[in-house]
Amino acid sequence: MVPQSPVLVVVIPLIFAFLALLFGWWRKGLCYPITLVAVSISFLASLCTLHTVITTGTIHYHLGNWAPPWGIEYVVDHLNAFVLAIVSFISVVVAISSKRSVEQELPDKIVYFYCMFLLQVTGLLGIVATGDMFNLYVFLEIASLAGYALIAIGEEGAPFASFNYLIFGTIGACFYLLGVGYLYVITGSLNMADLSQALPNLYHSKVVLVAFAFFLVGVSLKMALFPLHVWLPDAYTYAPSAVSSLLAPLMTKVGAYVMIRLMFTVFKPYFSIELIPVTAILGWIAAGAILFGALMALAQIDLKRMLTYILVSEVGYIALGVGLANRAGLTGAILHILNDAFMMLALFLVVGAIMYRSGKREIPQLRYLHRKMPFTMATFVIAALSVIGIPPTCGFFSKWYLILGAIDASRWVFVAVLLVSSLLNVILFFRVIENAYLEPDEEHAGGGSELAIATEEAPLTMLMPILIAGAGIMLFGVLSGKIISTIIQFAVPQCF
Amino acid sequence: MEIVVSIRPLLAVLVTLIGALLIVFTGERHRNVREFWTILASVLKFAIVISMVPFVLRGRILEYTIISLTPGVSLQFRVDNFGLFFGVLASALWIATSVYSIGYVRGLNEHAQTRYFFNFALCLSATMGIAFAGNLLTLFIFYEMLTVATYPLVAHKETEDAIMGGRKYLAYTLIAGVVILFSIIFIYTLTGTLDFKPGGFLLGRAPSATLILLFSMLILGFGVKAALMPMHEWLPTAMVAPTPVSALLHAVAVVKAGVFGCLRIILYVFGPALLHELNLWLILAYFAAFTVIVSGMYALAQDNLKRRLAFSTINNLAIIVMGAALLTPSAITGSIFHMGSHGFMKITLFFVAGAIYVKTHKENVSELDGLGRQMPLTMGAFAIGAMGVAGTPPICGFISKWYLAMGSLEAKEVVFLFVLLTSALMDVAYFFPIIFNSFFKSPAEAINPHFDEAPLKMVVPLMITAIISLILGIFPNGFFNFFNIASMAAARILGGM
Amino acid sequence: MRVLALLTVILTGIILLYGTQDMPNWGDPNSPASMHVSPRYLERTLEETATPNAVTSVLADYRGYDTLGETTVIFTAGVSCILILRARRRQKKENA
Amino acid sequence: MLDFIISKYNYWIYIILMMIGFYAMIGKKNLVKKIIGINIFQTAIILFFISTAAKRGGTLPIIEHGHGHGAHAIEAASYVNPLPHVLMLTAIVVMVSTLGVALAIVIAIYRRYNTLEEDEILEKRKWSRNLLF
Repeated sequence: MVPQSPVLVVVIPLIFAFLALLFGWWRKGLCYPITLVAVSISFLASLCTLHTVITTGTIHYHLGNWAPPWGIEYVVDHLNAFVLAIVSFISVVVAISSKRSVEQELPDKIVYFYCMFLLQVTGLLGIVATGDMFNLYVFLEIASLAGYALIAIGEEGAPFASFNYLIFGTIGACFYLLGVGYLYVITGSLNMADLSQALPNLYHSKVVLVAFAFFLVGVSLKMALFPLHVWLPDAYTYAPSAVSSLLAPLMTKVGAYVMIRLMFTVFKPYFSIELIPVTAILGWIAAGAILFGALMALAQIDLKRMLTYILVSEVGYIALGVGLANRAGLTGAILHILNDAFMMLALFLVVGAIMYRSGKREIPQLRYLHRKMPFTMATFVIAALSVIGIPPTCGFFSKWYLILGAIDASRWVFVAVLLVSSLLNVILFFRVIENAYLEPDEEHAGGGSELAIATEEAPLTMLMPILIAGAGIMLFGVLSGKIISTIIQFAVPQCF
Repeated sequence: MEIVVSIRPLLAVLVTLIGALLIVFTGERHRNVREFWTILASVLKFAIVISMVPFVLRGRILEYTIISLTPGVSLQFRVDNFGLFFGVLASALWIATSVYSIGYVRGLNEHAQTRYFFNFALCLSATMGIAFAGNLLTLFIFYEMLTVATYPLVAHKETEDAIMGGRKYLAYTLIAGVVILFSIIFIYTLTGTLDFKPGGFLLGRAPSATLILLFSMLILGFGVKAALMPMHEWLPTAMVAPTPVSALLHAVAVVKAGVFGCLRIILYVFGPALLHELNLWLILAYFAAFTVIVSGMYALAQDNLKRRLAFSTINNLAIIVMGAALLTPSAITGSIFHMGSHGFMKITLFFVAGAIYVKTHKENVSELDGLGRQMPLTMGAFAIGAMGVAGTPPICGFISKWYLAMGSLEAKEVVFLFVLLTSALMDVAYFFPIIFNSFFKSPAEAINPHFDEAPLKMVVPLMITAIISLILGIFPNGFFNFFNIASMAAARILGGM
Repeated sequence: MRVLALLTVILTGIILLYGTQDMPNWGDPNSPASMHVSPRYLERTLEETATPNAVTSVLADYRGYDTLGETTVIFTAGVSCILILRARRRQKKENA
Repeated sequence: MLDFIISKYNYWIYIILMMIGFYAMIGKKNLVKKIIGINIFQTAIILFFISTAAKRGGTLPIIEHGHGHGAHAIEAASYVNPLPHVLMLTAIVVMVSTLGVALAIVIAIYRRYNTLEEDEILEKRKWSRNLLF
């Protein structure tokens, strides 16, 4: 299994997607365990891959045994292995928690839901694992199509939100494909490694410049980078809980991964930083995203919608780290891929659990929630503190590296943006926490007598993932130094 | 300097953390078990902290590195004499506070007691972390934890006022946190290290303009929790919190953590040499002196007892910072010692305020006439605490003020001597009427002229803290070599010059 | 809105056209695309895959994995349509 | 300039087609027109790729005398480039799939709002929101 692990990560969920459908027609109840088995195997394979990468370095896996520029290869280095592990692990967690919410929200679509869920995971993993530009496009489309469908089956307003997403997503994918075409015309290759060798001679060609621009716009659309985020809030708000807790942590992060891969592997940092001032522009856009996302989140009453805007702002952090274009900044960006994935996972799972239990998600409706769902809310607080950037949660450490990078680059405005956004997040989250934890005074003015409010914690299959996510947030905070020294420092391009 | 690797500092932090978890899982149903955890954790913590005293007195440093956070900076505990001083102070006062808390919340039948004790324990863990932190990042991590853990305590009553107080507290401290974070990262980019070093490590590492900027940002940042004016506003507002919380805020954890941070910055990051070179010490001392005078005047104008105490706290904290800013051996010794002595005295005063509230539901100074007859023990303790704060011998406040006064003479800045004397006069002016009225005026109608004390769980702690402040005044080393630890810290800092 | 859309479209077109300046002419047999990877497909398709049709050999062999992806895309689309449309019908029945 | 246009007319054609499609995607209010726009856009991309495969004088990439005629040198220049064709086969499939999913979503939208005009849908959604809250 070990030498095949890079491809198994992707192919296992694909095969099990077919199986889920077949067995689902026979027995509906089999879909859930099949999905769990699939994502778990995939996660194990990704761990295996990660381990191999850490011990022996980059893995080149030739699909069909055709040598690279002719055939397709999977190239797994520290960066992909890291992202693969994140994606597959989060899929496992979401898969566990999906059981009850799917039964509640989509009772007659369980079979197709799980099939689609696995296809979605396949798509995301395929994007990350591949070393071929066109193969990336194909898997991007698998992930996107599955995403459109999964979002469309949400509540009122979901189909329209999904349609908007489809339009923007297709524009993004088409732009990406145009970029691939332009690079192909001028180099004759589709392989990333091959391209990165061929391109330096062509850096002054207008074709390369245009291709790069189209890549960036296309990927920004996919990762919902401000101001191309317009599709995201609606889509993730109306999607079924299980879907938004899968897509919110992963889709944007995978987009961010593709951006880093394109900017620093396919193109060399020399091109992205010095030849054209892309990183500088990206930095400013990201700063805009951070502030815009946080401000828009302030205007929301709906908790889930607020989180989607926070997601927009979080994407800004990653882009800012890339835009800083120095070692600390990129370390922060890559670390934030992990951290933000877990933060968003925790937050969306919590909202899902609240929705499952009470059907409510407007902030003023959250009263007494800390007594009804103590563990869920405790995790919410941890995730909130992490988004704010309170140590020792993981969010603090990505902020630490980002600010470090900004100071290194002497970009004082970005430092200010990062710091101010922390404070905006304080307002955002303590508004929720006040509502959920503190109670109107008249009800205990008499002093003491506890209101009889029964605990109705989320069911175990939903609570466990929430706690895992919360534990992850704390753990990755403390272990961030270790993660950086074993994985991320090799994932950052060596020239920094 | 001998360094001993020891897990004790980590244990001191963990014991309350585990205690906090046990408290949550025990919950409301088994109140006594829950309270048992609190007491057990506090006693254990105190024992662990005390067990480190002999090492430090022999001039050793206990160190424990948990994990590397970023190149050059680890999550690391280093117990030096200054940190240990704070650790002993906080853990000793916590025992008193937890016993008192139990009496208080049960006496008032407070709501959400589990949350209350949980956050209390969390606060103490964070405080211990701050005390033993070996570098700025570790200190900052626990500092922010403390901020967050205190918020539910401040907003505990959940009234409109309490929620506003909580918001204000968060706003002030988190903005400060952001400022501190920026400065820390800046220092890290300049030097690549954040480890505390007696006498500072920034000398000659950056242009003086940068250093001045960093220093002012750090002092402003830590000054928020230390309630230096004009960043003090949150503290009187936070008085809506239950009294043990106020005691914790004022005497044990929060403001002391701010002062501790300030002192770490002044003495262990920048250091006397650098501050002399940049002439920052004098500016800081004037800045603190301004707070000393103004807060004293504010205190005179307050009728609410807790608010008056709050301004008195602001006054004393500024005195501590001022002493440290003078950078002479006596001033630093006095300043560090005053952290401790003020802690014991002020906690006594707050306990008294709480006891009065539980017994009579009175909060204002003007309503306390004749209370000394009903609650002689309580008011007696109040008299000791108040006189100590004013600097009357033989109470510990006298020792610290004596050294501070000597320090200002050593620094050849007589102005600060006058500031100290003025503040002592003001202390007398706002405390003496309370003592006088409660003992010698005829009781107001609502007050029972016969002996009727607050619950034992409250009276005993406040008696003990009052007695300790008395002992410290007579034998400054009577409480685990308190004075020696302080003077050793001062010597180390100035020796490192 | 329409003006904005039109401007975006024209801008995109202009950028794309700008890029084509450095592209090979139409039908240029020496364009990089024809020189780098593709000759091997033509020259060795017979010996390596025993298929005279180079398109087939690339589709099903050299880049067979893309084709797996392609079929997966179709599969995804099929299941998507069922997923989106199926239950609605049932709901209508319930409503009716 | 004229020379530039003539020698690269394939690009001009695809770009014009792309612009039409792109405009329909973002400028039109009718959802089905948007979908048609997607198709035109993707067709343009397909044209672009295919046109890059062309070689003057090249023929179909099917090797002549393929079977059993022994080894003889194969001139790559005499066959058009097969790779873009392969890629576009995949892209066509992707395009069809997108079309299918898009139409399914449009059907779902139509069932909810009984219209396919974007502004009317937005109007109805606003209305239903007011009704709810």
